[in-house]
Amino acid sequence: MYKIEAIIRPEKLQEVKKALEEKGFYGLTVTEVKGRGRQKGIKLQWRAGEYIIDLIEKTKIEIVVREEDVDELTDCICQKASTGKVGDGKIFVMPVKDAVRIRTMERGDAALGNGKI
Amino acid sequence: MYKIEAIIRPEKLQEVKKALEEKGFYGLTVTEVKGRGRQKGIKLQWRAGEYIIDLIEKTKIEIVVREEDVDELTDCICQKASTGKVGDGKIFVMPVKDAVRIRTMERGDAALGNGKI
Amino acid sequence: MYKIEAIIRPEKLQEVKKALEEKGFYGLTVTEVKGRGRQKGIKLQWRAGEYIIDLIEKTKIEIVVREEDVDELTDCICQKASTGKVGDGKIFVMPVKDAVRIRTMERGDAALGNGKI
Amino acid sequence: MSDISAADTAWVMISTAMVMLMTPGLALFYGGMVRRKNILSILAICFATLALISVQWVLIGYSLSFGSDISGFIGGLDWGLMKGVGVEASSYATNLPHIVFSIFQMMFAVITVGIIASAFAERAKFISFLVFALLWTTLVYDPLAHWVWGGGFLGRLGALDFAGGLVVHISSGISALAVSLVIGKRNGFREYTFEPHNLPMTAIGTGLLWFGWFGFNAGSALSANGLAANALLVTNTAASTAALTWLFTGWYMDGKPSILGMLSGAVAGLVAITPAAGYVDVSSAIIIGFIAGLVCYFAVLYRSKSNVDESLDAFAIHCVGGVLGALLTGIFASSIINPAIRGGLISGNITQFTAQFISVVVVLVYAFTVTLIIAKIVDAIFGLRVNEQEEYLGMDITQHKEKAYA
Amino acid sequence: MSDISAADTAWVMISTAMVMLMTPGLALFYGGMVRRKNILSILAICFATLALISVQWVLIGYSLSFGSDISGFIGGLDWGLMKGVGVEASSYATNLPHIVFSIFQMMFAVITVGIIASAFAERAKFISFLVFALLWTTLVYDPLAHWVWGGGFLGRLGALDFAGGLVVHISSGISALAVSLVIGKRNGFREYTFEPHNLPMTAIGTGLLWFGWFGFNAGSALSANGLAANALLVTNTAASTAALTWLFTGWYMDGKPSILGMLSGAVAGLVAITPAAGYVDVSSAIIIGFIAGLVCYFAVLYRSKSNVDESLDAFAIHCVGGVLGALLTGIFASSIINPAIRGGLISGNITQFTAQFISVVVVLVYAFTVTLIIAKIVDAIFGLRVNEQEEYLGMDITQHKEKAYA
Amino acid sequence: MSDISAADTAWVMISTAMVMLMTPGLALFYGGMVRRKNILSILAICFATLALISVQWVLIGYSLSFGSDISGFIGGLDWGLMKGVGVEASSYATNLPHIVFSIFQMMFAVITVGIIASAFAERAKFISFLVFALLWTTLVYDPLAHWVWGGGFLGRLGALDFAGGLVVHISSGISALAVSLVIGKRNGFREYTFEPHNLPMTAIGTGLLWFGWFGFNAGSALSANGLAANALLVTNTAASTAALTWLFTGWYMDGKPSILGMLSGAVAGLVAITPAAGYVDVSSAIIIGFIAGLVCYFAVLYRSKSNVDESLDAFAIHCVGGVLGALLTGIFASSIINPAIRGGLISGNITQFTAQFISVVVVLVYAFTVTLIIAKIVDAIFGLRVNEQEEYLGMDITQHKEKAYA
Ligand SMILES: Nc1ncnc2c1ncn2[C@@H]1O[C@H](COP(=O)(O)OP(=O)(O)O)[C@@H](O)[C@H]1O
Ligand SMILES: Nc1ncnc2c1ncn2[C@@H]1O[C@H](COP(=O)(O)OP(=O)(O)O)[C@@H](O)[C@H]1O
Ligand SMILES: Nc1ncnc2c1ncn2[C@@H]1O[C@H](COP(=O)(O)OP(=O)(O)O)[C@@H](O)[C@H]1O
Repeated sequence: MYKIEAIIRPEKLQEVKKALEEKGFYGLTVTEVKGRGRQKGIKLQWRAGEYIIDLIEKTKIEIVVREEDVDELTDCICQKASTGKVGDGKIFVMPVKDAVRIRTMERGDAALGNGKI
Repeated sequence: MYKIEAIIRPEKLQEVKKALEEKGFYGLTVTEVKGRGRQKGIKLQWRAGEYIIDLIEKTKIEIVVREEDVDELTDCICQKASTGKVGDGKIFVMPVKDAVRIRTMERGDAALGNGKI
Repeated sequence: MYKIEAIIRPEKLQEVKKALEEKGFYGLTVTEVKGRGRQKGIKLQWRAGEYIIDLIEKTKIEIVVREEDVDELTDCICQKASTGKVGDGKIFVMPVKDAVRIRTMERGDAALGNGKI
Repeated sequence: MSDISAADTAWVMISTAMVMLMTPGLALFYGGMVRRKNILSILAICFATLALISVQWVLIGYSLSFGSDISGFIGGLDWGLMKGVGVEASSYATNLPHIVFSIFQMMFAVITVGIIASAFAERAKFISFLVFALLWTTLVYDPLAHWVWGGGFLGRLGALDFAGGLVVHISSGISALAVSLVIGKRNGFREYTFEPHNLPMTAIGTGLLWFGWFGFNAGSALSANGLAANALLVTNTAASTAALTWLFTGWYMDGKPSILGMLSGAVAGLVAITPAAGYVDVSSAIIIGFIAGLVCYFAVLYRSKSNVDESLDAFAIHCVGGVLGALLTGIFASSIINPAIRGGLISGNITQFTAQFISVVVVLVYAFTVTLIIAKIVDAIFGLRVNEQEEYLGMDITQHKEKAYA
Repeated sequence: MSDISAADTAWVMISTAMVMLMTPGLALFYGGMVRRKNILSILAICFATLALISVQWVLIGYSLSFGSDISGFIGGLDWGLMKGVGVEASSYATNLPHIVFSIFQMMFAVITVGIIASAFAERAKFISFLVFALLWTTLVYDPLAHWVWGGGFLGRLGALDFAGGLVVHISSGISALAVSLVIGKRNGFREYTFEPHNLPMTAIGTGLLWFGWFGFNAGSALSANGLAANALLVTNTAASTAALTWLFTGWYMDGKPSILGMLSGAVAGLVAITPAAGYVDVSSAIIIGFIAGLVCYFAVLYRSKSNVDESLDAFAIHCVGGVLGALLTGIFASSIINPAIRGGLISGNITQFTAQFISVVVVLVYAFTVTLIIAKIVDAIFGLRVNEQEEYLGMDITQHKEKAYA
Repeated sequence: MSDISAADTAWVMISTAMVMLMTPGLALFYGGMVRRKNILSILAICFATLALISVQWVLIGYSLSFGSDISGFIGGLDWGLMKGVGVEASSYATNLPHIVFSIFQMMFAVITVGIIASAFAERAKFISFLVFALLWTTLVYDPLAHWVWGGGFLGRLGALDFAGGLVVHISSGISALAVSLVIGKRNGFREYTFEPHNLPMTAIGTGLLWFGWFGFNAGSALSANGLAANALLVTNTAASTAALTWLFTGWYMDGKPSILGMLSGAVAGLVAITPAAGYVDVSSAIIIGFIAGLVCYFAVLYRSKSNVDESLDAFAIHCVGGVLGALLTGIFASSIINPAIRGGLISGNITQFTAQFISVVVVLVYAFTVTLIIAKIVDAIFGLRVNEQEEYLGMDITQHKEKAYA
């Protein structure tokens, strides 16, 4: 099992989600994050001083899938989330040892509820 | 070392936290997330268009523990976080190579401050 | 590749970010989290009952880097994020199998855009 | 238009606007206390109340409340659709264009329904609330307003209710209790805590309520005179005293001074001084504020430990505070402040106290009973409550397909 | 100072304050609907409008609008810097200190520019907005105010515009459309949805607007009398009716009752009753509110399906609502409500309707054309719009170097 | 009651309500600038001020300030608990019920303490603030109000202070500085930035302040007349000019137009025009606004680079703005605007300027010294400040056991 962690533009979330759904991948977790990549920072000012904003709002999607689904999914996400401009984001793939469905205590692939299972 | 990543119902957080505490697991990190699982989506409408809400608010708990504590903890979380209804959530277990306590720069199990150490 | 997950004090974020930048590590993702460590909880009260607050606001920084950069980075973060008091936080290091730059679909180290590459 | 005073007209028009603002204020006051997923539905309920009761009032409500008396129980429909309600003065206020009196009263009908709305928080079907609101204002508010202010039997009995302790607060508070009994507890009640999602919103709401209440109470003098000024002073004094009393009581009991407590205390004081504002002096206002702050604190404490999920404590604050105010008016009313009356217990006039007591009981019984019936009927026909899944997802999405915060 | 009435002075001063509060109210109303990254820029635009137009008004605006008439088209500069505008009454209101009339009118100029501001939402350069606002108020608002209220040709034609259907709402609504055509669509328009970031903020804004509108419409009677009272009543009635109409129409069409819909409906009703408030009775107000709620609902629906990104629907609500109101005034105006007029179509006076119709067309054409020209010129010189990268990052950071929420 | 004017009564009552609303407005203005973990404590401090000072005022404050003069320094206690303060007029305003004058003044006492509250932001013990507030209002505010307005020596000297430049703004601003010196810097000051947690909240607060300030300044005419109208006009003009001045100055200095700057500028303008509102014309208001915007901008800049953590800049805005206003009144005051005075420097009356200057110095010295002593005493007995751990966790949790946002 692997966890796919995709950091994308917030406005691309709907599209990515829909594409995943169509491929049968319902289960996912979404977090609002901020990220810094290739962009330069922007200085912000307020009455008592100044600070630098180089963190842009991004959306993180986490999907745990079986090993064999990883490539299909990363491709799918790349395709949907890409605009071709700096700031499109990154995907990271991480090993997962086990998954548990809390409701039923099922373990392993059966717990994922994702993909062709 | 493993990281236990549990995605649970927000209203179960207090209970789970308390149970972990009683077992001696104080250290944990909590993130507000949104998730999609088995539920169907809901269409939302506003003046300038419509969008689909299929993301329900969830709470993610991350706990890094020694390998030998993993099973005890996942069982404990399952028990406390379960209502038996769709939406109870998932637990993922991921390998962790190392841990560092920033204050002291201790490394490894000693840095966790969790479990029977 | 490894993911460095550092949970630090929010007010240390600027400093840490700046230090990373100076070392050439631009890419990072930031999440607002809450955490419990060694501190005791605080009971909160409102008109219809009471609840316990033991979760303090923290900031999570995630940086994916090549294996050879891990030690340099964890040291750097420890140094900048530390105040010497309880609550300084933790760093966890996790294996990452692969990285993809969404815009270009580059994979592996080249996708990181971090460190001496 | 001989006796019409432009100054009084200006004062009551601005008071009308201020009382109007109380309903959005109430929406914020309540809205801050609900969970994030239900905030829009509270706002929707309150704004819909403003729109709906405004229309009901011009169609029939004003006439039912203040139209020509029918055996002391209800007004006739002669003023339906505001027919005959024009720029000439009415017998209710010979110094004001009739329209001014009627629209000032309208805002009281609106806010009263707004207070009950809290009992529907976080679990009611929107449609059912609308039907309930329409029935309630027609069958409970309009008669009560008539009984006390419109020439009905409680007024004739001599009941004093300056700005609506009986008509507004007791009636809405006890009705909120009745509704909460029919609609039932929220899922998870006493299992896990419901954290208020935005207390600063509750604070803004309290600020607007306090502001509007000056129009509510001092406007009820229907004239820009010393009586109005006294009402303004005692209103502010009772609110302040009650806020401090609740603050310190809670501090003593819980160990910490709660801002939600202080805000609740202010509202409790405002409620309790409402029936008394035109009859008591500033020392009495301090006593009334003190008692209201103390008693309502314990009423809320008791309610929150009970098994009744009257979620935003309209009963414990508005009904309990209103009862206190109505009875204390019977004690502290003074003919020095208001020469038109004979005074209360303290002036040796036991009749006044009896009149107050009887009125309180009558309003409690009538409002509770009729509300229970209305709620049961609406429940039977429309279902008062959403299903468990909808309640879990929240009213905003399931009732309104909207999300409060992106 | 013989005829000056202290009561009327008090009433119009407080009305002034209430209309002033509408601009912050508008800022919140709009602010809740934009994305989180652009909220400060909307607030900045609205507060800057308040400051800028206030200064323009005392310098030249008042004089251009209400100064000595120059061939029916514009006022002279004799009252520049408020010279000669003092505590004595003016011919515009013999019962008020001249200052009071002028500052009451000032707030109308302010809010009008505030309404157009919405067309700049989420993509305009701040500097360009400021320049535009200054030109617009001078070249569009001031002439229009003069034509209708300041002794100009539309007023002489007999056009009725009690509180600003023509001068405020049509002019700003149609201008917002013109601006949106020049400034162009937001990036991502119709590609992904723009969720309103804080609907409770929009609700607070609506509450303040509703409150302020009482000063806007009832204050426009310039006297604390029955006419003001009638304006208050019909304003509240039309707002309520329109809110309910939109709520139920949307409910029927979309399947769910939207709170944003209800709030928009309230504003639509308030807009439509604005020109009529001093001329129609409560039954007409219900009809006007109903039509406004219904038509503006479909106007917004149609606009949102069109390719025009008039982002916050100032056109569909203020222009459409204003046109409805102006024409319906020509139908429902009644000499019973206002003896100073002859009445509308329904009283058999077709001239009134014609006057209304002509005025509507004149205002539409003039405002649209001149706005288009101003917008093009500002665009050519300063660039109306930020670049794509800045739009992506949001106005708050890129235009103001500030972040709304930490 | 022969001379009492209903119109003036209405005007001052509504002004009272508007000034009352300024304290919640101030709470929001400040609340938006603090960190998320401390927002409730700011709200708690401001609402507690409203409650506490209201009660102090009716008990002794009014009498100390306006009661029978004791050698020019303080009022007697004859009006304690409002004894003798009734519906008849007082010598302070023969056109108003005495109660109206006293409650209007009450709201000034409240807001003044609210301004100082900002110096306690994010680090004070709640109990210590309450004790401080009670001592301060009794030992600083009440005497100063007496000196200037209550028949005391500064009034007799001829000092002009229309609505409270000396009594309200200088006194509170300089006292905030004194408090901040005693209480010390927040942890992390100049180490890391404190981002304002909710600037839209600050904007709402500014809107309410601006609105309320019309009551503050125009209400201070104590009559609905041309003088009030002039005050309204110059207030709005100075606020607008100062907002623009600060906006553009900051734009020039920092490269970007800051909305917080514009809002701060508006407040600075409102402060500076406060003492002058009843004495200057609109051109002078523009100059006063311009100077206030410019000077207060640099005062804030300087303060923020200094080592003094006067966290929300009550000193740099209220004290500096108040001093400017008081002195500029001595320059621009005009007997054309207010026939009751002889005019300022510009009318060739150097005495007026001297009187202003002396008053400023007296108020600065007195308020600073006494506040320092009070703060030290409260610090010694209760400890002004929470411990480091508590400060880190935030006031909301540690002082009030409450969380602002769920
Ligand atoms: N090495 C990294 N570790 C963690 N997150 C990263 C890393 N590099 C980029 N990110 C995340 O990805 C987002 C997009 O990165 P960016 O460099 O702008 O994309 P691109 O490489 O397509 O130009 C960043 O905002 C950040 O959240
Ligand atoms: N494959 C997955 N990868 C990541 N997160 C998931 C996955 N499946 C489920 N989740 C998370 O778990 C939550 C609960 O899932 P759900 O399917 O409703 O639970 P259950 O399996 O008990 O019915 C989701 O809201 C989502 O956040
Ligand atoms: N075992 C753990 N798993 C996950 N997060 C942890 C763990 N231990 C600590 N944390 C996170 O680190 C933060 C700081 O921990 P704390 O114990 O206060 O630091 P320190 O060890 O320096 O005293 C916590 O708030 C929590 O978010």
